[in-house]
Amino acid sequence: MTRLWNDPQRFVDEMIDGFALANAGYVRKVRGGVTRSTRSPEPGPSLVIGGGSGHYPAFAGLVGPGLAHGAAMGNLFASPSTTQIESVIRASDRGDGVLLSYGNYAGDVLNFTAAQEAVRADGIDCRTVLVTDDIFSAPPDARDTRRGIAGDLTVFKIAGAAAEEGRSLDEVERVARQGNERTRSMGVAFTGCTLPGADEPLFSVPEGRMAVGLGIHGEPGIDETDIPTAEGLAELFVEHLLSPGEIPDGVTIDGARCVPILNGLGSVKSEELFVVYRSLALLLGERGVTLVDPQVGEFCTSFDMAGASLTLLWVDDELEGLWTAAADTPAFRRGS
Amino acid sequence: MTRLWNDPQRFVDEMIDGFALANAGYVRKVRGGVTRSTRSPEPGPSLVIGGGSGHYPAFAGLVGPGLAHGAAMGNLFASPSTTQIESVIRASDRGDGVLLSYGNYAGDVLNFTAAQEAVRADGIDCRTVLVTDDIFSAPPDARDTRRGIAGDLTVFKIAGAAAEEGRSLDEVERVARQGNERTRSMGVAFTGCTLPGADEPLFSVPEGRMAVGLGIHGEPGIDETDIPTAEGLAELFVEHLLSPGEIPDGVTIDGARCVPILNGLGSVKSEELFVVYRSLALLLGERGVTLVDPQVGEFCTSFDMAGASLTLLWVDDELEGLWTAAADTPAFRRGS
Amino acid sequence: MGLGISWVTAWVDDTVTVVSDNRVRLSELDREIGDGDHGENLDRGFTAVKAKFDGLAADTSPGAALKLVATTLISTVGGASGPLLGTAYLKGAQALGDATELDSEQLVAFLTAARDGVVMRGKAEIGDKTMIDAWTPAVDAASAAAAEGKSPSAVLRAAADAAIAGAASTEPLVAHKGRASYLGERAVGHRDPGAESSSLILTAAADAAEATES
Amino acid sequence: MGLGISWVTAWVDDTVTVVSDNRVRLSELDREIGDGDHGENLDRGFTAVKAKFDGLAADTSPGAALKLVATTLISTVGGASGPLLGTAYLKGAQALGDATELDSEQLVAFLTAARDGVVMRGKAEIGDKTMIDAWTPAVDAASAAAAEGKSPSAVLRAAADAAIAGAASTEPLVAHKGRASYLGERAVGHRDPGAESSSLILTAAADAAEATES
Ligand SMILES: Nc1ncnc2c1ncn2[C@@H]1O[C@H](COP(=O)(O)OP(=O)(O)O)[C@@H](O)[C@H]1O
Ligand SMILES: Nc1ncnc2c1ncn2[C@@H]1O[C@H](COP(=O)(O)OP(=O)(O)O)[C@@H](O)[C@H]1O
Ligand SMILES: [Mg+2]
Ligand SMILES: [Mg+2]
Ligand SMILES: [Mg+2]
Ligand SMILES: [Mg+2]
Repeated sequence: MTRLWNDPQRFVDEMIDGFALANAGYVRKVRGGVTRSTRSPEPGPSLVIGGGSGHYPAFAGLVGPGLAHGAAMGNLFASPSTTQIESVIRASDRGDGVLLSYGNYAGDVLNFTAAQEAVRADGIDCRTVLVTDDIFSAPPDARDTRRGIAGDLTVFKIAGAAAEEGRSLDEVERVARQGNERTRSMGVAFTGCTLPGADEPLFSVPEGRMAVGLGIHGEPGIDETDIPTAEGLAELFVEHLLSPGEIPDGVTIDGARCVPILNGLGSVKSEELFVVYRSLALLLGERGVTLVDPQVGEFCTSFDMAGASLTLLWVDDELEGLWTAAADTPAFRRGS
Repeated sequence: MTRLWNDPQRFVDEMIDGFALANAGYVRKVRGGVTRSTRSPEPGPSLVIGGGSGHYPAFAGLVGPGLAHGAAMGNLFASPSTTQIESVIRASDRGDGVLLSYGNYAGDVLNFTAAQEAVRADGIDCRTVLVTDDIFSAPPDARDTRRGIAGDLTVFKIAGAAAEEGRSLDEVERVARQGNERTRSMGVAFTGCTLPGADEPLFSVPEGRMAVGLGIHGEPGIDETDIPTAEGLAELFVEHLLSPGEIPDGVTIDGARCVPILNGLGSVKSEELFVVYRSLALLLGERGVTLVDPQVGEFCTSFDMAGASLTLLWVDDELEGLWTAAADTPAFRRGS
Repeated sequence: MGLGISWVTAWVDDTVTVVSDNRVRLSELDREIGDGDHGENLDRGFTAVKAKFDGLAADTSPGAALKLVATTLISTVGGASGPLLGTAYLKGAQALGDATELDSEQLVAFLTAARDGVVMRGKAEIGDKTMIDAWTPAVDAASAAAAEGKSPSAVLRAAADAAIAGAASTEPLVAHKGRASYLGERAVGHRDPGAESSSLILTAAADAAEATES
Repeated sequence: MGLGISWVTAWVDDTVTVVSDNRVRLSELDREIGDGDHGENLDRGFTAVKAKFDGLAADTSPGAALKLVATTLISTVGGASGPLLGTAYLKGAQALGDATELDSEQLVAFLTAARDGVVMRGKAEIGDKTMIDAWTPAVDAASAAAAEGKSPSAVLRAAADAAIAGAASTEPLVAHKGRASYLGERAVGHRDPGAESSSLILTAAADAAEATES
């Protein structure tokens, strides 16, 4: 439940103000979102990400050296408008083209595509790599219609690192696409979340039950079960994410290297995630998977929804290097 | 509400296992908690922190270069036992003495003091700086009896940075004490939290009401009001933390430099915190305070309690330098 | 007896009211098979349109006024419905050129171009459980009515009634576009919120035309 | 007719039972003016003590057995009650030396040393609303009973009854030590959980003595 706001209508504007004030070293507010506060002197392609608000640290928390150049910030759980995206693209462009990357949702696709068309008309080389990691949103043979959830982070990080290295837009686009090819996620939830000023949660799960495969905007889950133990949840994640149809081309489970991202959606706390992670590490280890640089925490939330997701990024040498490269943003920092 | 666990009795053990597995680059599990996984080659004093579990990233998330050397991890909301603390001290000692720092709670004081006596008997120079930042837990003239809440972070960070610089134990102790002198916090909450396997929350706040001045273990608040707007909460924080009795010796509000830490206790999300921060920045700016390196997020939680606290660290040049020095831990990272 | 700028402003006023009155219900429909914000999205958009219209010059052409609706929706709504409806108004407005009085044929051209704009952006077909299931029957009914020589307001009423039936027709469907498409069979039995809101908007158009004509 | 190792083991057994039976109630008391874990803290500690006692040699001295209680509590409980009760058992055990049968005077010495250990660690005075409000009356009553020549079990019963009254006496008090001290007047009307648990533990000592003697 959201409690702290002044006027629900002004919530997102005031949130962006506060975010930009608290992170003035990283970001600068522009119409429709934020861009980096410091422009790097070298030219190169820019990475613009974005989507609805309410998923912090996605998207604005990921703007900074080694990651995104700008983030378009929509209303709560609503895609930014075409005009907002266009404005962020223009503010982030460094003259060598722009890669747009965001989760595959109808609203975002419509608005980002319209914005892309508008800036292309002005000669900006603007491309798109959609994130389609949520295995519960379509069968493997319709992978490109899947929606994007916490796997956003892997694609953004890979693209951002490549841009930071000074690679060309072609290259940044290629590795981002490869990152998305290699990323799979699934989520579960125990409660819905209530937006500022709303009387009711966006959806609800019966007490003691767990929705399986739900989206990060309160889109209903595909299935419902009793709440499992922490170990049971780890087994469920591994069973689905290691099912044959979900192993990317070129990957053999036994001997593979994989970055696990165990993501809390809002009210499931780190302590619980660590208990789940313990079982995950055991189960994946038993299958011969080497876990690289695990991430346990909040990376793509759904306000205060109680839930969790697991993302697996199956790395090759190139992707591992890009994933582990330095980054310095409000919410994602790592040394080189 | 906590949902993900296997056996409530094993919760903390499994949490520590998972935490250490996910952060093997940073920490090594020892009896009673964790220490850094890499010992720095140079000698120097060590900083050992700790307390009950359930406050992540306090305390284990703060172990790493530039911050703590070890963290004793008690049961949920219960001080670690004397034996556990002693074990972590011994594992973290580098031969030049140990500073213990933790929040002032009877159980922690008793156990840390007993452990301190035990290691001193073996010739380890072991000192203590208690954190006493919570202004609602005792009047200003009994400041040293106050309990410690999110202000832990400022004291730990300052002491850890001083130790990293290679300062002596005397010096590390002095700056830690100075950090605590200059730190004030207050907290509010909207709901209690429910520990793994418990049927009921530790405490509860009536719907639509806010407990003021409560502790981070579900200790009841001192006062209760209606839930204010985000701006109203910012005003409440500023009114209390800038009241004359709470301004540290040597500080004049107008012209002062201050690090604000707006901390979510668990279920209040970043978006809401940013809206509150916006008002805080305005209000403190109006009073002539220059805000340095603001922190908005989760630093000392209370499981999934819905609540927030504001900590102010009134810096001088030395403290500012120590606060902004580089650190690299599982949950607190910053470049130099 | 064509429809002029006073019809457009009356249509906008009626839309603002009907969207605000149905805000909760539309979000409720969206909660069942989407993300529960459709009412808020439209309400935000049309509130902004209303503010823009407050300063509208009395001699603005219908096409220019409808273009203002379009750009306002595009810049304020976000979500899928923003660019879709925005494009509908934009393409519809372009079809009107500088005309000051709209006859039945021009209204059919407006509705057709609007629907085509939604298809161009959203690629939905009839039966995909989207707002197209309201728009396409509306366009067909409007053409038929115009071919029969009906008045502008009667053409709009035919469109509105067909849109209402079209919105109802989405209930038994599985969705192939938008958020609901991730739900498979679970979407069956729920009405598409975008089709429902389009039927409300087109009904407002007919209501405004009848009020303006009389 | 002194009390030997069988009394100590019976006391531990009874304590395990009574702590487990009162776990929820003790945490409830702690929830009102503390952090709601006192029952769990003691239950964890005495469950560990029980496990250690399972392998205890039959010829262990009471002092050695009570020292095992102490070290187990210190290493497993945490919280304020761990080191306090642990120190109570530790100092009490030291006062017993190698004695195998404890007479009334030795029991008074045990209780006095235990209480002094709690004070040494916790610095609480009578009236501070802590377990000391149970322990100090218990020590006083035990000395008086021993001075009157009462049997070991009667001495322990006198201590237990005084501890029960002492625990009840904490209700009207403001707290000056422990978490409840942050509450000021809000602590008034609530019984101190540590005083309550100490009265239960001392009652278990008396029960065990009566059962052992008979
Ligand atoms: N590709 C599409 N073509 C036509 N209409 C669509 C398409 N995708 C979504 N819609 C319509 O948009 C409506 C949802 O709008 P809204 O809730 O405002 O946006 P969002 O789904 O981004 O939250 C759906 O009910 C549907 O009618
Ligand atoms: N300084 C002290 N001296 C004596 N007893 C104390 C002191 N501080 C706390 N206590 C006792 O400890 C009890 C609380 O124990 P417990 O709940 O297990 O630990 P914690 O307070 O750390 O959660 C209190 O009810 C009180 O009787
Ligand atoms: Mg939406
Ligand atoms: Mg406790
Ligand atoms: Mg929607
Ligand atoms: Mg307690």
